Amino acid sequence: MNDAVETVRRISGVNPLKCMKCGKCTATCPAYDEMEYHPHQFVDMVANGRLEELMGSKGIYLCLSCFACVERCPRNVKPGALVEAVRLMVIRQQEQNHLKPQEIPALLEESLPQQAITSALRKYRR
Amino acid sequence: MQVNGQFQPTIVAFCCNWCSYAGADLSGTNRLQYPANVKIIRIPCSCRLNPMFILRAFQRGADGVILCGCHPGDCHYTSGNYFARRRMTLLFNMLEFLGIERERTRVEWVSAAEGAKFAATMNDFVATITRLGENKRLEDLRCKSK
Amino acid sequence: MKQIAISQLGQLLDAMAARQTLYLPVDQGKTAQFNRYESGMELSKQLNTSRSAKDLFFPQVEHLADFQVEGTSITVKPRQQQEEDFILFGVRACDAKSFEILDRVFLAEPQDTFYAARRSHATVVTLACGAPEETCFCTVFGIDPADPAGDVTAWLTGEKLCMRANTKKGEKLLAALPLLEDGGEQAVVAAQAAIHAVTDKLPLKTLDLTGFDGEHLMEKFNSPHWAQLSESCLGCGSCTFVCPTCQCYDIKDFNTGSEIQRLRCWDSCMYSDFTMMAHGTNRPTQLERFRQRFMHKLVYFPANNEGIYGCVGCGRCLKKCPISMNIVKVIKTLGEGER
Amino acid sequence: MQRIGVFVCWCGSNIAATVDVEAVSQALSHEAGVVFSTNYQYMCSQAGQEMIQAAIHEHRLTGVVICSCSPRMHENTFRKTCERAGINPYMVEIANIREQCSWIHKDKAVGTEKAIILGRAAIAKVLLNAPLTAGTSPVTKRALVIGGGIAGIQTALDIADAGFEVDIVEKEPTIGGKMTQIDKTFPTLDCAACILTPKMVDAAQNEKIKIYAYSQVEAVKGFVGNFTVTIRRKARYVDEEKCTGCGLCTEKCPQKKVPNAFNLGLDTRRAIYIPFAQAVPKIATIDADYCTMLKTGKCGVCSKVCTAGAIDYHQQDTLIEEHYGAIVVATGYNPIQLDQFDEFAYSHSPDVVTSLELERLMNAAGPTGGTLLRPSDKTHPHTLVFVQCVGSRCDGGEKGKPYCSKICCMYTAKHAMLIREKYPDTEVYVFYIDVRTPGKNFDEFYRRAVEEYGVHYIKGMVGKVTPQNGKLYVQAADLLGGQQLKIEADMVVLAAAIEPDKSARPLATMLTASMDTNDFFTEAHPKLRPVESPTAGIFLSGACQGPKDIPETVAQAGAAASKVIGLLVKDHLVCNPCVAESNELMCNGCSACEKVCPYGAITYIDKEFRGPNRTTLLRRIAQVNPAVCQGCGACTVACPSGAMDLKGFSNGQIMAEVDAICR
Amino acid sequence: MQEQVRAKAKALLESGVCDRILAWKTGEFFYDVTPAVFTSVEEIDRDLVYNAFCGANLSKYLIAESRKGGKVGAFLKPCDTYSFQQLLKEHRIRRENTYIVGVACEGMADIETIRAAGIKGVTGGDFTGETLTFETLYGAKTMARAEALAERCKFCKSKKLVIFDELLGEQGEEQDVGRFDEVKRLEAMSDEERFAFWQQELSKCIRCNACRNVCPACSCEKCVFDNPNSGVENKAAASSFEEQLFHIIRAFHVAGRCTDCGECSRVCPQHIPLHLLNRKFIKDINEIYGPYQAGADADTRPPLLTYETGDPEPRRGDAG
Repeated sequence: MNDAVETVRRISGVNPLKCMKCGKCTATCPAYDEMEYHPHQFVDMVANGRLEELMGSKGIYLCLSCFACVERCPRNVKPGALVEAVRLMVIRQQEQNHLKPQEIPALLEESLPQQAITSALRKYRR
Repeated sequence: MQVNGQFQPTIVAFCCNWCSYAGADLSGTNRLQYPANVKIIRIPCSCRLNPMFILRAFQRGADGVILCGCHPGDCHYTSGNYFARRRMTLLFNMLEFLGIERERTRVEWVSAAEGAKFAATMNDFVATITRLGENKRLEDLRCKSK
Repeated sequence: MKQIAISQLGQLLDAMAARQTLYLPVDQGKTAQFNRYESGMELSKQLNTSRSAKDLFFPQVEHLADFQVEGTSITVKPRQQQEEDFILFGVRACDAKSFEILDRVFLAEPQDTFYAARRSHATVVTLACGAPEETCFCTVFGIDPADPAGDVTAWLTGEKLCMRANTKKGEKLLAALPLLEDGGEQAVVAAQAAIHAVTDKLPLKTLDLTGFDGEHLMEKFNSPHWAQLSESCLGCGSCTFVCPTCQCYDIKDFNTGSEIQRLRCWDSCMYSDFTMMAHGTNRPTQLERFRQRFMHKLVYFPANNEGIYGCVGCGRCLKKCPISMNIVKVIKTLGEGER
Repeated sequence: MQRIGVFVCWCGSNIAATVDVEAVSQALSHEAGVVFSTNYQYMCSQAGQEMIQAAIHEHRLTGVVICSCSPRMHENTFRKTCERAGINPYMVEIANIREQCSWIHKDKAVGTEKAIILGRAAIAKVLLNAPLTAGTSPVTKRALVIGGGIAGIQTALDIADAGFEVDIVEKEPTIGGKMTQIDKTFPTLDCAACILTPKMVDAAQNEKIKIYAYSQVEAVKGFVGNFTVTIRRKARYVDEEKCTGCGLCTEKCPQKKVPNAFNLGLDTRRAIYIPFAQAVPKIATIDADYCTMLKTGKCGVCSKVCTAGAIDYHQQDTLIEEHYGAIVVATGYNPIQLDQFDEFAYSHSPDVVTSLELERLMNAAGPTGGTLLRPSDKTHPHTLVFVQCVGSRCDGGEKGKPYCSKICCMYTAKHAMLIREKYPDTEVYVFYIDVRTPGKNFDEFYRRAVEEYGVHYIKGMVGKVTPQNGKLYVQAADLLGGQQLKIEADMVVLAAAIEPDKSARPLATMLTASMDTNDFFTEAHPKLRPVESPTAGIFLSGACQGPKDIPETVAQAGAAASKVIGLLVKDHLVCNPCVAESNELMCNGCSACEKVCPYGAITYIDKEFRGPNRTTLLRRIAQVNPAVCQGCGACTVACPSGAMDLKGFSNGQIMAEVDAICR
Repeated sequence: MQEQVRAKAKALLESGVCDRILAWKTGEFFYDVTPAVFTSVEEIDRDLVYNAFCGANLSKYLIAESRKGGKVGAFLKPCDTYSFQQLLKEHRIRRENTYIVGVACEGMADIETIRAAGIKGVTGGDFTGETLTFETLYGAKTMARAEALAERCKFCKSKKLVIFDELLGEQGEEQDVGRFDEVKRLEAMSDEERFAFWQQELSKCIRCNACRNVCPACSCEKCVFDNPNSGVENKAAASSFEEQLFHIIRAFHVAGRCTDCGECSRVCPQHIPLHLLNRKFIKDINEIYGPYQAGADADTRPPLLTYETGDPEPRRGDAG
């Protein structure tokens, strides 16, 4: 699991150990009520390697990425960036069953907007 | 110097007693690592550094020479580092004029509180000199025949 | 007598260099210097090299020995001496004569082995002067610039380079150069006549050395003119270091960190620290130093060497002195025919 | 011939863990000049020092090399050790194999090799050392205290008490500093003015103390024992000799709309003012930025009402020069600017105040006469929220300070307690990250606030404060309760971080005293010399060295005073013998060295020399005053002939070190 | 001009203003002029010259001459006056014992340049006018004075006499004729090229010390290179490093003090362009710390003996 923590740290550029547990992120979070884990807990969980719980949490998709926590954090810990990184981790985990470019045409529908097709190609191209 | 076929530069760091030598001590106290290639010579002030010492170091086999002193304005003797700055500016330009790589000489201001900066500076300087290779242009071959 | 077309000079030099290391005057910047020959180098057309040919036998720095200090014991390791034969090409008459003077110093007992080794391994090829200049006064010392000494004498006669062996070494060298063909006697005679036509006009040919001998030593030494002659002397060593006959040196030790190297370096009696001793120097002002240099060349040396002067009239010091004070002005001022 | 002894210290495992000390002492024993080499667990211990002394006697050592910790740590220790054993203390060199070797290298082979090289360099240097004897310089028996807050006052009183003259320079019109603005003091809750003003009066009345209020240090020259300080006495436009402090002018001045700095702008004062009733010296001052007379030439009311005739609109700044033996820095602190903390709405609502502003709002002499009223509508607040650590403990960047401001936890507990006591109908919330209460009776004080006064201490931070409809909506986290709180508050009090006074940085430059990255003055040793600057003769008192509460400040002020007294009782100081020296035989008399000397230590004389052939020569030569020279070495490089050299750091010694390192 | 100089020299002696006159003395071939002290009108009439070969800078002689007692009159060319003033600034000359006659200068000829142009065997001639005429072993030759000028005179920084008691001829002006062009050319080269250039040049050095001994700035009572205790003393360069060391340290020691009189390059028997080292320092000083001309005045602090708090940092090689 340490590897995963290391990956989150690398993706986010954040050292969760800098957190002094003041809770200003949580105090400032507009999505507080919706999220299962609150920003300060989130940081603590990353620091303690509790990534599986986080990756399984719906909360990571409820974060608005408003970055208020990032802005307010006195220690430059950037909880929002950690949430983002955990989301990315989930996406990477899904790599095994991701789409291959050649599979995409069959999935296309007339009604799909052009942008979606382009972004799908960008996203799933390896 | 070549050690096991790998170039190991010899670096002489002249550090003023009041800021940079204390900064170097602090980087030790904080257990911040930098390569052993760096050997420090304590001088009272950066203005004590005579260009002859720099040339002497190159003659005797140094691959890089760095002068560390108090930040401008912080000199223990008020003005020493300002004089040192002028002297080194002109000397380094002259060495470059003679075709000697500018990277081999450097001045860095390191305060007594900047242990981390000292270590980072030394890491960077050693990396620069390692990349640059052995000092060939200001060497005295007599001092290299061992 | 042998000869070869000038156009083939390069091939001849290549052939010589193929046999032995070859040194010859080449242009380096504005000046000519004796350099180790590499194919393609051209023989300098200048009358004289900036430094003299003595460098090849008595280099400015001679590495004599090494010392190793281990605890309290010292080991001395002598340095290797010259072991290979070499050719010194293009030496002018004055420089060739200077070897004779240096030999009297370095080959006298106790012999200087470093110098002796170089002398014995060298084949000297001299070259007659094409166009002597106003500073030349070798004729005053009985030197004929049209017929220099050496193991081989050479002349440039317009179209040809003519060569004559004077010694066994010289014969051996010429014999080993199949490029050479016989002949050239006539051209050499003509060339010599042309040179003499110039030497007859040389302004310094009448320099009068009367009175410069051991008998007049004290008179010359005590001359009141030294003060005025030496007053503008800078005390540099340029005259000494371009001089083909100056032979003073100092011993210097250099600690490399792993050993101590003993070096013999040229020194100049014009220097304020020349022969500096614990008590100081015995020539405290530039007057004494200046006097020493010229007394040595013009009085002491001939007094001890059957009248041979320590000067060959090459004129380098005339050209090189920063303030144009030189041996000619000294001779004229101190001589019998002084103004 | 030198006989060198080498002593390699293990420093327990500090050195021995990454340096093979046995190999080092072995290798160094073969160096030229070395006759004895050994290693020991703790060279600086009694046993270690005795070992060195025994070796000096037994092996007739002439010089000693100690491979140990930094010379900044124990050079003096070992010099004294050797001096007691009969060799000159300057025949000792330290090879720094701890801070600059064992502590930075992990590989033992690497560390050992480097330690050997550093040892060699020290041996090469000591072989060229010469015995040095220190000279002496006289001490001016007068001290200067810069800053007239509680730190400066206490230091001055203590120095004066020992019988030495001392001057206080205070940039404000009155001494007293921040403490005059504080209402009550923790943990005893006694009134600040009641304990401070008597001290201010003591200082004013003490005949050994001279107060230069409304003055600033302009320039500092000289060195320990011999400082010359230029003081700028700013124009008050009031004759200090004549003003009786009656205050009539401050009532009659028609310019009423001047923000009152003493009350942090919470109310206004006149253009001519006395900061507060107990000001010392109690002399009026005209604020030139607001005075109509000074700005337009029309008015002159104060002059008309002044019966003493003290008003002088033409007064100019004056510069005076004084001589001191010691200087104490007591420049204090200020709360930081809160522009960077928009989330707390400090700039948007007058009801968001700093703790210092709250002090004024609660002070009987303050703008509200001691009744706690909201600045916006002067009503009684019912809900107060305190936010801790505003700008303290921040990481990186321009936003906030990385350090703990130390005093906030305690004064917030004090404020909360006082409010609850005086207004039991208020609810007080304190949002904290940690409550830090080390100090005598401190934690008890904090617990009383919680247990007896019912202050709500909530672990968590305030995320934002939104002013709306005369209320302050506070959104905060309750981390232990696991909820996000939304509190409707009447007032929010911010515990702003404190920072050194802005005047400290230029002062440090003048004094050549070093500062840390936060502009706090650096102490000579963080533990062992906490009230001295590394620059000799400069002492530190109060918050200029780091955040401090009043008891700590007073303690340090006393400590600084005792250090000053220790210096001033000496008639002479022993000088550093590592000073420049000119070889008169080589000196050209060109004046280059004089031009780079920061101390004016070099003078020239014409001296007759013996020339060649019994002549004499008159030559201009440089002479160094060893009492004035501080040994920087600037002159040695300016000197082209090399006539100027530095004892203890000579050209030869440094080049020998270079050779040994590069060998 | 020569007649004016002679007349002035004689007048100074005869009126008793000066006890002796420092000027230039003719030589064997008229171009080999030597600095000399004249004490009689007869000597002046016979030997004193002021022609295109009076390149020698007489200011340095005044260090010793001004201490001998009595008053010495000296003729100084514009560039010599800069050196003189710099020496005064460094307290090396006793001004009260000197009487300075500033003489205008049209630029001095260089015999090596003339020889290089093919005029060899010069035995005499007329060197006072715009065109120099030569008598040689190989016939009569002429050359324009402008072409025969020494390098330093082609790039003359100033024809202004900055200090004198009396003036002969017209006062001149400072001028900008691109004296740093050659330095710039070298600066534009790569490190490798510059290194090769200086290796080639400095390897010719024979350590005769002519450059040092003629240099008015190098007037140390004892030079570090002659002082066995200095750590850098040596008699001859035993390695290429020692060649570099001597010239770097010498240039550094005169940095900010060198007036760019060019004597070092004039006297070098090996024709090493030593003045370029000094000019490099002068150029850098001008560019980094503002224009400074050593010897131009008596008061300005030399650039290495002062500082500004806002001086730029030494440029870093790795650009970051």
